[in-house]
Amino acid sequence: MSINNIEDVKRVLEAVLLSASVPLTLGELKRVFEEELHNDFLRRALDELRQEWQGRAAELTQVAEGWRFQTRPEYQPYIDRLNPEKPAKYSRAVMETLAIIAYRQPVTRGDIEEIRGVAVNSQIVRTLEERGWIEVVGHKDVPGRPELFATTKQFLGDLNLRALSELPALAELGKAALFADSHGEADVIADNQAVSP
Amino acid sequence: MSINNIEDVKRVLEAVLLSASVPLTLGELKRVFEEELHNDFLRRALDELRQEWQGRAAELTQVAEGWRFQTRPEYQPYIDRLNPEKPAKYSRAVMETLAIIAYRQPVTRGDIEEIRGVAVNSQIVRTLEERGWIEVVGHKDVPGRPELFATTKQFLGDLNLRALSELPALAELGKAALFADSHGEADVIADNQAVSP
Amino acid sequence: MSDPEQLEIPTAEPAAEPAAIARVLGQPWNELPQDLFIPPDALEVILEAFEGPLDLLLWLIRRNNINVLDIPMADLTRQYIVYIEAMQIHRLELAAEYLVMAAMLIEIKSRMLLPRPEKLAEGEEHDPRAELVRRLLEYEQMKLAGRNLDELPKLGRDFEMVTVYLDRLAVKRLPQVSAGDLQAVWSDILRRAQMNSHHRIGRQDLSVREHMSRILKLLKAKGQSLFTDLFPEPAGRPELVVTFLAVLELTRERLIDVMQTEPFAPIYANLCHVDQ
Repeated sequence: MSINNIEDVKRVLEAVLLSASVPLTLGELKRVFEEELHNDFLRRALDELRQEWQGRAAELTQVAEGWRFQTRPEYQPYIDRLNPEKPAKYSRAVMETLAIIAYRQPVTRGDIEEIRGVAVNSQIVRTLEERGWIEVVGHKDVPGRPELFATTKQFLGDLNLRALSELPALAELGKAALFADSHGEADVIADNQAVSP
Repeated sequence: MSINNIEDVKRVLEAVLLSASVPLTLGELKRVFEEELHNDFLRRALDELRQEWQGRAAELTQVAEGWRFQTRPEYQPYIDRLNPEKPAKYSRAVMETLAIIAYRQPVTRGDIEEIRGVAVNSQIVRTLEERGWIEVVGHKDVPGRPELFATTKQFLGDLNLRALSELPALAELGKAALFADSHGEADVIADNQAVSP
Repeated sequence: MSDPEQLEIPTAEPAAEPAAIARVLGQPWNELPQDLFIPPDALEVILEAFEGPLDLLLWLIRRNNINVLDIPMADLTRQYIVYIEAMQIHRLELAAEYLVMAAMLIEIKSRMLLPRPEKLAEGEEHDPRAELVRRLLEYEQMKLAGRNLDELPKLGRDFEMVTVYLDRLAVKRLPQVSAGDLQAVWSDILRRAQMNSHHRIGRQDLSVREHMSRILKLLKAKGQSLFTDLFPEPAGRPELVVTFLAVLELTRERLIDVMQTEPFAPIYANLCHVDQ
């Protein structure tokens, strides 16, 4: 095939870019042709090619490393359904820490350690903070002034709760045999579901 | 995005197939949609999509492993200029071994040796296995229980074929180009009918 | 023969395209060449060019325009042995299969010299060459099939798979946690705590704790607050009670200070500061 018009150049660019696994620079794209093509001409061909792809499921984009085709973001949910990545899961340590903060807030790291029986890794706390689910709400007035952790509004929103009182255990705690022998002050608040923050 | 017409389905198929690194089966493509789509409807969408791509640098093809986009062969010289390392050319020994496995499968190493008249170098078998073109599909129930080799789906896909029946027909025994003028007493050979896989 | 024949050195592809058939030698060889001289390098090339004895035989047959179904065994055997001996003279490592084939050719040749046996039961004449011919033809068929396979377009050689970039990071996946997950984990913790009886996890009313957090956050933001501002607006009776309990609990835990300078003066709440 001899390259004598911009249509041919566009087809070659398309073939090369579609099969490349990394973005290609203008220099690399130039090397593909036997003829010496002007940068301006190549850029015009790339621009026309980009327009041709309007309305397709992928688009021609220019990134720092060069030109590449990429699928439009709106199709990602479909692509994801094909290769369902294992849903990321928090470790048991993270989940337990979160549960303790949610149910016992405000708590210090020491409180968490006492309940879990092991030291609290600071990575765990950072994970939950970065997720926006816990925050420091104060410092306990004891030596060392440890931070007091509590859950955030975002935590409630992400878990589809309107208030902490909607956490499932609240309703069932009282009935749990576990607490059959624990103190009876629970009845102080009869109707705590009505409480909203 | 809700899928309510064939145009939307085509765009989703395009996105999924363009981003996939392996061919996708109809079943896999179906899984991409939340809605349950009929095979016939999907096939029609794929067919329309294939036609839409006429005139582009890549084409939608169906091979043994499923559907995929691939560049049209006429653009290979340009792509090669970008990646100067060509895939290794296979020796005659490798290709003959592959042919025997493809047309006579399942075969043992002994079968191959018997046809080729020489010992089968294990490097040859390894080359074909590493390419993903042949695999062990069982063991022959004879002393030593030799491995039985067959070709893989990938072999068909890499050769742009949908099924073994699409392999080029075998030359008729004794009527091969080599002996174009030499047949006549064909009955000496009992088994001279054209063999197809 | 006055003209001693030279061994021909086949090209890399000895049995090449049909077009090359034109090179016919005419008469098959009748004698061993007298002054055979082939540079050892060339012999190696010969050896490497063939894929085995069947391949060498096929090449000889074709070069001499022999009818494969009526092979003159004496000629073919002689020519074959010329090559084998030449290679042995030059101490080239010869695959055992070449020697086995030589023995087989000689055997067929000698069987052909014997008087033909009676007709077989099927009425067909037994030809000692039949098995050799069958193998030659089958090998030839596969050899051609290999060549045809090589010519088929191949992924990576004649076309490429299309793979378009997919920005997986565009949508970051975060672990999902449900209220139920949390409940399960919490009951595990409680169960564990119950087994270790020295851990006694008392039941605290959650909404009290919730308000404790809320008040702490409020005070953290404002530093100090009117006691009355600690109560949410609007608030029902239960909520007022819970908030009051929260303030008491915070005070008991020395997390906040509640102060009133004189009776009926405004009550203020502020965070405890150890270093004050």
